[in-house]
Amino acid sequence: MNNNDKDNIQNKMKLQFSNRSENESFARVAVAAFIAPLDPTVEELTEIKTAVSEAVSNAIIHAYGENENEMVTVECLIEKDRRVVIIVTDNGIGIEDVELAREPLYTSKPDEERSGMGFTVMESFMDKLEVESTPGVGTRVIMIKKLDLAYEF
Amino acid sequence: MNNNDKDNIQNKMKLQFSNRSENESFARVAVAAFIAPLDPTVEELTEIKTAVSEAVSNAIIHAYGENENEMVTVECLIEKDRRVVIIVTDNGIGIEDVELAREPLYTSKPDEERSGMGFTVMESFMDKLEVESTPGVGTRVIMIKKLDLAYEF
Amino acid sequence: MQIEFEMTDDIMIVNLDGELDHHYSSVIREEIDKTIDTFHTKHLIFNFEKVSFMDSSGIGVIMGRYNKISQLGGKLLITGCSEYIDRILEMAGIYTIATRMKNVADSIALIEGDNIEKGAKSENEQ
Amino acid sequence: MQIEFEMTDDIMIVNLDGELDHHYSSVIREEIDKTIDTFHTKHLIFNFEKVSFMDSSGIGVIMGRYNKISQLGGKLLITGCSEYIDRILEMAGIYTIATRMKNVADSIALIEGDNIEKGAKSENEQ
Ligand SMILES: Nc1ncnc2c1ncn2[C@@H]1O[C@H](COP(=O)(O)OP(=O)(O)O)[C@@H](O)[C@H]1O
Ligand SMILES: Nc1ncnc2c1ncn2[C@@H]1O[C@H](COP(=O)(O)OP(=O)(O)O)[C@@H](O)[C@H]1O
Repeated sequence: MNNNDKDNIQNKMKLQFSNRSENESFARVAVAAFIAPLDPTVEELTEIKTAVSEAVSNAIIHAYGENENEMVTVECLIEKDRRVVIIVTDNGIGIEDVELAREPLYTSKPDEERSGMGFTVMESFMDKLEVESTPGVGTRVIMIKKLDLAYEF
Repeated sequence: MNNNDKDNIQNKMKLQFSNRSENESFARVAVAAFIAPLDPTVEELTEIKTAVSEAVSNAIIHAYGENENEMVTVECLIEKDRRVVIIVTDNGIGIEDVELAREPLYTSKPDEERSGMGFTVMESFMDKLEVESTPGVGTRVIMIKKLDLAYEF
Repeated sequence: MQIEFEMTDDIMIVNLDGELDHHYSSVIREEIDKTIDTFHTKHLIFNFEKVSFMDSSGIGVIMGRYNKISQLGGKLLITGCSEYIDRILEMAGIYTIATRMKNVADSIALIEGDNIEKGAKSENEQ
Repeated sequence: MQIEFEMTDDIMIVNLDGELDHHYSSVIREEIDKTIDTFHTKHLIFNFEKVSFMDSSGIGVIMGRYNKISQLGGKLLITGCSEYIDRILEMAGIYTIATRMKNVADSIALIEGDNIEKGAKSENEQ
């Protein structure tokens, strides 16, 4: 991150929590509360909460298996011009073939009734989705959404 | 923290955010969402949110002055037997005389209409309050509350 | 997330209430399957009217129930979705296997109308 | 946090709505002081009925307004507090400088009753 990026950032937070599925709802509520001062529309808020839920669930389901001692990280940056950047990171098993993983309906866990639509939902609900992953090291999902201008009365 | 403590912990999270007053509400919503699976009473939730608000406001007002580049940390541990531990940490100016600071109505900022009741409220709303502070290094506020048993139907 | 079942003949209405994510999906799944088995349900109506949040875990729940119900020759109907739950279901192609309905009453009518039609047909065939 | 003012003679009712913390307290403070000055308010009634959250920042807001109002010989009344806001105000001894009232109507009656009494008295003295 260069200095230029730093000047861009207006507010930021970083959240780390145990790898437990009950924290999925915690993560999306926390992100929603963090961006609340931007006064997002209900639609924007729902889209962001859904995308966060997808990325965090993936870390919990795929990255670490059932190991509850591991931690999931969610960062949120509010940049100039109402740009919201959300970064979800795990130090789990990683993804061998990111391109394949991002394909709609691809899942490595059909037996657990995963639909393979997680990345597709993130992509559709956010403006931009980047997935960086190294097998055995971990996965980082970066999502960006520019909020509409709030109406000032 | 020894191994015994570690086994006690059922769920934990760590939250870091910019030293901005709009994050006060974010911090208390996040803590409330984190402990929601314990099904606390409305009263317990209100008391915890108020205590978090006091500790976080103190970091923002007293520890760093107006420097928004600094970060405030809130940790929350859920331990066995519904014990909730909340730790608010800053790397700010610290407190010279903790005993004096904890006295009801003592404030170093009466001109900003601070009431000096922050620590008193934390103490009254939580079961236990510990304040560790080193001038020039920072302050750590540890608050503990044991939630009542939830009724199971 | 809360779940409530209503039975009408061989139709089961699944009323979901709250947030449907990965955390709750396994419980929801089990509850529905158990109830299908107990009541020998043929058709399933998912009522999403009170679902305030859903991510792609909901797709898996619906797909899995479709597989179960369709083996028994039953139908799967979905009603009460908010705009964005609809978008998620559409993305996954759920409406190619399940019918989207306006409300529960219409859903029941469709299934029972079908039954009558089929009955009439088989009568005609006699 | 939203704020709304109602005027009745020299009484100003401050209706607060939302969460009163350090972040909002400075705006709230300014708004109230500006409005007191503009309308030459003498008495102040704080209505907390719609305040869903308050921490000790609220104490500072009330204390500061008391200092301003009492210089003008006015009274400060507080109404509509939830149980735990009451606990915070009690801890700080706010009810030694302000009167806790059941509702806004009673608060106005108390202030106006005072005025009448005083008026009657001065008539007697003549
Ligand atoms: N954080 C992660 N760590 C390891 N593998 C992952 C992670 N996220 C996604 N994957 C892989 O990518 C696949 C596709 O993910 P996704 O589109 O979210 O669908 P689903 O979660 O329903 O399987 C997953 O099945 C999994 O194999
Ligand atoms: N995190 C902190 N860093 C530095 N000083 C602090 C911190 N928290 C509290 N203090 C000191 O302790 C005093 C009392 O705090 P408190 O009881 O919360 O009252 P208030 O915030 O209204 O002043 C403060 O006025 C300040 O001087």
